[in-house]
Amino acid sequence: MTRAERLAGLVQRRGSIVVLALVVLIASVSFDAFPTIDNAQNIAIQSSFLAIVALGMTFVIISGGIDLSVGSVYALGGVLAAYGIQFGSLVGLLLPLVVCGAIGLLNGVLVAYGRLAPFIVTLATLLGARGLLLAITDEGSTTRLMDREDWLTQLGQGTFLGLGIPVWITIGLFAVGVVVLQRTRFGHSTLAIGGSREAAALMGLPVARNTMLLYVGSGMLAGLAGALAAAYSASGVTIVGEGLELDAIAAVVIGGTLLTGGAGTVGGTLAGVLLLRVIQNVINQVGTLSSHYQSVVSGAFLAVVVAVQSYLSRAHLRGGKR
Amino acid sequence: ACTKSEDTGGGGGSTPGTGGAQVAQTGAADGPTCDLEQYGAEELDLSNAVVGFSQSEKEANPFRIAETESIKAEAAAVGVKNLLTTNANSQLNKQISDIQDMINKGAQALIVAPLNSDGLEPALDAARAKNIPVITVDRKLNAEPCQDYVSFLGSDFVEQGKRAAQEMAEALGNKGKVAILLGTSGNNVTTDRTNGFVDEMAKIAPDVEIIAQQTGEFARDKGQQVMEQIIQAQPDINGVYAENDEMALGALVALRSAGKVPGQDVQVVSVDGTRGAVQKVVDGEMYAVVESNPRFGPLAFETLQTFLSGEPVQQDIVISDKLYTKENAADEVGNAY
Amino acid sequence: MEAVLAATSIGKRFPGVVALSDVDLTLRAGEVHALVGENGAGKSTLIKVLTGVYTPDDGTLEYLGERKRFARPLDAQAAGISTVYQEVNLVPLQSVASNVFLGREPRNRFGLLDFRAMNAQATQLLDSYGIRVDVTRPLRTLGMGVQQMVAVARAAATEARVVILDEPTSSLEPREVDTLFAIIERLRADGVAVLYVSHRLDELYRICDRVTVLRDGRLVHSGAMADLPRLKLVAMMLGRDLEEVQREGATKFEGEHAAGQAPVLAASGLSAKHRLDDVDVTVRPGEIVGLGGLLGAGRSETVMAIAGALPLDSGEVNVDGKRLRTGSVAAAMRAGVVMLPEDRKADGILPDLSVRENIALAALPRLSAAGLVSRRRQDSIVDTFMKRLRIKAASPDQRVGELSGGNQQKVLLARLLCMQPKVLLLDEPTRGIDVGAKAEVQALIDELAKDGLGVVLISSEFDEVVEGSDAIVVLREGKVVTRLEGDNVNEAALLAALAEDSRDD
Amino acid sequence: MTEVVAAPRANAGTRAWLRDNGVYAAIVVLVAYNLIFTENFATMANLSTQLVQVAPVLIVALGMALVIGTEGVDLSVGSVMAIAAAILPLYLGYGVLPAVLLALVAGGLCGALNGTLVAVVGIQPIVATLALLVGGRGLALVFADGQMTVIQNDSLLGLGTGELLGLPVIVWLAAALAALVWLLVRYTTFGRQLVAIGGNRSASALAGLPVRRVLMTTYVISGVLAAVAGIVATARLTASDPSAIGNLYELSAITAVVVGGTPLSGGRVRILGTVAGAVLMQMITATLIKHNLPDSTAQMVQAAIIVLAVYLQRSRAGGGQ
Ligand SMILES: Nc1ncnc2c1ncn2[C@@H]1O[C@H](COP(=O)(O)OP(=O)(O)OP(=O)(O)O)[C@@H](O)[C@H]1O
Ligand SMILES: Nc1ncnc2c1ncn2[C@@H]1O[C@H](COP(=O)(O)OP(=O)(O)OP(=O)(O)O)[C@@H](O)[C@H]1O
Ligand SMILES: [Mg+2]
Ligand SMILES: [Mg+2]
Repeated sequence: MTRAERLAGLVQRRGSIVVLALVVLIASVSFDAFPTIDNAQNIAIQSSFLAIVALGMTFVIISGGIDLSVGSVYALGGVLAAYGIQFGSLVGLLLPLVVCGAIGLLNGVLVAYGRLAPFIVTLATLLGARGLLLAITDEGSTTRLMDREDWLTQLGQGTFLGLGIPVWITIGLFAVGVVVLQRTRFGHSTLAIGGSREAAALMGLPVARNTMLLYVGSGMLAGLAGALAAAYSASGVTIVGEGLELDAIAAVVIGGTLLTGGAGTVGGTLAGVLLLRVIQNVINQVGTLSSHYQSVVSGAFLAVVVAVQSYLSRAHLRGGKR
Repeated sequence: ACTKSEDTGGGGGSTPGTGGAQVAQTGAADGPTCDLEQYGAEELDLSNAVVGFSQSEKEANPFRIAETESIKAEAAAVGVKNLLTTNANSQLNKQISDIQDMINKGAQALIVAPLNSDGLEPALDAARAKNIPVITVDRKLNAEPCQDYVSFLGSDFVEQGKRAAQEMAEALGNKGKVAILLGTSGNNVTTDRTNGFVDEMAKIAPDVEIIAQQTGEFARDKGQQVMEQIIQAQPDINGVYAENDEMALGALVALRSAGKVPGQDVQVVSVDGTRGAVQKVVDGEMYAVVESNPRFGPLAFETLQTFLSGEPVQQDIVISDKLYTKENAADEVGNAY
Repeated sequence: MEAVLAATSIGKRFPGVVALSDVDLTLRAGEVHALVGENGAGKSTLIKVLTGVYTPDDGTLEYLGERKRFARPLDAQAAGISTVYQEVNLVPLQSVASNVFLGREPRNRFGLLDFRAMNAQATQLLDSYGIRVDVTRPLRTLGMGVQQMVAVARAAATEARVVILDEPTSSLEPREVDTLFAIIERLRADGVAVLYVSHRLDELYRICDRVTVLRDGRLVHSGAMADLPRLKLVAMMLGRDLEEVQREGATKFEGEHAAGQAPVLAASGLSAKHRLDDVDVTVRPGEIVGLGGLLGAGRSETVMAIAGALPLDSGEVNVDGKRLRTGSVAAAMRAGVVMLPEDRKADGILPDLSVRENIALAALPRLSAAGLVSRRRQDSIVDTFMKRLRIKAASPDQRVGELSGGNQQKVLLARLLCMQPKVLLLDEPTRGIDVGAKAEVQALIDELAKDGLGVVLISSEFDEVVEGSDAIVVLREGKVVTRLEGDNVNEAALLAALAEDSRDD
Repeated sequence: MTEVVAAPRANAGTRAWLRDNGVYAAIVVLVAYNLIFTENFATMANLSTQLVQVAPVLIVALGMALVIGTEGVDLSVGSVMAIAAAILPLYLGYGVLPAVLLALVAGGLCGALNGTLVAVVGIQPIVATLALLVGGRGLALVFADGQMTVIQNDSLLGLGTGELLGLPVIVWLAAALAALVWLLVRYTTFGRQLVAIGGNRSASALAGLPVRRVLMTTYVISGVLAAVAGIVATARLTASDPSAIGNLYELSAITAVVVGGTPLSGGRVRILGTVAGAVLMQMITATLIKHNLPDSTAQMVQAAIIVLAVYLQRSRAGGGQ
């Protein structure tokens, strides 16, 4: 590889970070209230829940799949945490992980062994998980609260070194995510499966098991994010998570992961999440944009960022294609 | 992915033309109060302050449009230096960050239209940390008044459901089959308006049978579609209770295209008081509309100003709900939003 | 010698097709076993049944003396059967090293992947097989030949008892074939059983000990390679009489074509960064121009550039004296220049569409009026070419993905021919095609040239280039080394031209 | 070489049959269930209601089927419906025709934007169209100033309520569009090229197909059809409601297409299946409402039926992705 190719590759993989840096720079110059410690702390905690969901999504997308159920699973995770905490904090933490993991397992089995298209499978579980949530909350009318003193609640609300504990959890999970994707056979196989599922199978990789585990992981991470968010707001709110899957997908793609699978980075996803959140923060900094224009601006921004990403990544690919 | 609109609010006296400001329910004025000392905030002159308004849903239905407009207009009238507005687009997490962002941007007082009664705790904590007064409008928070927030302005949704039930019972002569078009699942407003209606109906007119409860998601097209299905399955239906005007208007279209004459064959009652629905009462197609007045601006700023100048304010300012019926609709339609 | 793997009475049916019926196969330790047969005879299917890709409908499998049934390729691999399936089957986005070690990457003491070790081992391994590549490069940036060698290296590197190679040489040069055979010799010496599939008969006689011949999914012969004369083998594969086969020669090219005067294709100064450097190619009507070169010499790039599939930095392409807009496949096609891509699977067939649609694809606009496809014209043209190229398919409605490799190739050729081209660019047209079909394709190319088409021919098989071409342009590293013409078109001259550049290595 | 198996094994036969006809079978089962257990089901009025309600989803799904055939997806359809709905009342003053035309043009422009992002810029369809899903509804609300407008125009209302030969005009319109798209896919160069591009884009490009133009056209068609659906929905609602019209239609349309047997991996388009898929999903919704099931149960039942329908139709090669 020539140096130019390497550089192009670097920019492609780090494109989202470059864009993020740019946006942050412009925002800092334009708005006094933007480059403050408080604001940074806010952005960090507000990004953390989406980031955890997007982490699972990154792996699923790298494997060539997609998980649309995460929004509902996230909501379900929160409700379950608030429900389970009455039987003890540990139950409150484990219940969402187990149930959401089970939904992920269902997705995984249907996709990996049933050979069904992930888009439609997870679209179905998006409905199913929401239905389950409504069923256990009396059609959504019961909101269970979480005791503020409980350590599980503190997992959402507490701070450490000025940053919310969910932020630290997110950082930890992403660190693990980086290692798993880059430095383990599991991650390596995931990349291979996304690159060519058929080839991976013929090369003797445990394609089905690996794929299934990815969906389990995605379900559990979404459930965990929901549980943390519930702890953060000390209540298992039933109306959260709608459209979260699209935010997560957008973050992953902005982060430079190919939706067709086979290539992507965990760090890029984090940058993608931060980008989405910074945009929202900037819109609030303006403070007077009507809600209609807010959507228009976010949509346009999404298109621009992804177009820039795609341009950078194609420059990279052009360097090498036979 | 997309969000549903829903509306809530409190009704009150109104003046002609663009409609009137809200009036607090008389008799509620002797409830617990809150003042600066109790809450732990500083005196402040609103004209020269930065005030933040956090809207919960897109301004894409009459209630939200009127609510935001009313706040903006009053802020200008009071001479607020800078009014920050945000919209959570029906996402709870966004509302939390919106409020945090506004605090961070220097908001000195906040008016919040909560998306949900629970779950805003982190945002309230952030305000608490800086002793910023928070007035909540249209939906009551499950939190400690005068501690987590100053006071609440709004109406009683359970009461709205009850009054709708009373109207329906009257319209049907205490006997008949009624379908309920529910709001969005999981929404407090849906729950309260349903419970109020169902409980009251069981009490005052046990012979009124509730034969269907299906969600129309507070949207007109969904209301229409669901109504079309119900009416096929249950052609002998006598009444429709819609939990907002939009669904009621959709249901009217469905009823008419199924060959029913609304107002004669089927009685329709809804909650809201948008101009379109009140007009239908005038036209005799709807039996009654329980009003919800979204014009929180004057009352909210008045409460805020009173509080910030050091005087006590009521913790719960429940607004008196108006009712549009045959008798008054024609006169009042100009006041509807 | 002990039997390592024994399959008995294997049967496999696909909807509408009996791919295998009552086939036996025994592999012994330390032998190289040839599996031959026409395209579609069932060779690849048999391999897939043996290794757990497909479940057999009938029959049993004994491996190391035990009844076994592999449910997945993974199980077969874990049990010690390593396979290179037909068509390069690796992960294109991953690095070369990753591809070699996927699933058994070296790990450090924390259980994490050790990339340094992996890259070093991969480099060393490939080096020992004579392949010098930067192992950190994504695989897809390499030519097909290198990819195929990587696949072989991957299979041979495991501690396997059985190594199965399904047409490993289809993209290899003679030099690479030698390397491969050295690897196979090593495996044989280590007591590994090797199952070897190839349509190149010379190779079989060079390396194989025993042979199994399939025809139409049935076993027709199994025995020692040396006991089976070449002609008999061909006769058995094709199911024809010995005499009939005897009458036909080695390749079906008849050499020397009466070439026209003015070139139909004149490409000059073709340059693309890192890949092509000032390449000139001219072809006269009725002339077959071969492109010679070793792996990565830029032959594929040259034809891609001419066909408009590779953006050029500079250079021009003239057809019948008219300058062509470069970088546009459609423009080249309109001018009558069509290309048969090297990678049939990725760039050629539409596996889920029918034979009919695949053939008519490029010609659709001319088979339709006002945007409506004329089924009648489509059928007639498809019918013509299916007959002319003797495409074996259940019906024109069969999915192309279900056809054997050779027939897929013919479908692609048919697609090009319906365009009534002036210039045919053929990148490895006979790769993976059985002797019978190969002869047919070669004869066809000859015939097309006689009809006045200009042909550019790329082939990894030197005799094919030499016998088929009227002139050979020899490339090295994207540059023209020399152009052989007339009496100079012979294997010795070609080898000399190539040897010249290998000395620079 | 190949031998046609005379009688495929019964088991394989049933499965193959279900794979191709699973949706139709499911519809039959559901109809049978309703005939027995649902009151007032077998009436003309009910038939008409179901068909009218499915019409806008179907119209959107037709475009979606084409896009999915190219191995893409169009998430923006719901927002495009809203844009069309928002534009109508703005120009109704000049007459129905100009207003409808402008709404269609707006739909086409949205499609062109998607097409440009996908075919020219090279963004992956799901994200390219996500941008318009987010931004489009905002735009619709900007056009309409957030307001719902009651439609007074008689010709437009006639589209919503009129009948022809005993069936609503909307149903005829949807049927005609379905037939048109079916012909388009089956008998036109464009349709065949579309399928080819979805099957193998690189091969199609090398075969000289106008890949960009085909992709662009496909997204434009999807946008225009979404606009048609927006107009139809508006006419039926007798009001232009840019905040609600088309909400979540993208998911309904994708579901209809996939349940109807068109693989998300592209290269194959089943229009008849799409019609059946849309009808099936409509029947499910109707059944659930008519039996007054709570939302929770309704959603879980829908999820189960979607999985079942797709499971029955999974392709033999099992191209899971
Ligand atoms: N997945 C499949 N579905 C249906 N038919 C198939 C499938 N795979 C192979 N076939 C059919 O089975 C027969 C045997 O094909 P196979 O690929 O084994 O031939 P082969 O001997 O390897 O040919 P080649 O030399 O061209 O590679 C052919 O008729 C082919 O069309
Ligand atoms: N041995 C090798 N080492 C490194 N790179 C190689 C090697 N062989 C091929 N390549 C790469 O592959 C690229 C394309 O090769 P390509 O396949 O086009 O050449 P070719 O002459 O057509 O050979 P063939 O088609 O027989 O493989 C070259 O640009 C080169 O970078
Ligand atoms: Mg084969
Ligand atoms: Mg080549």
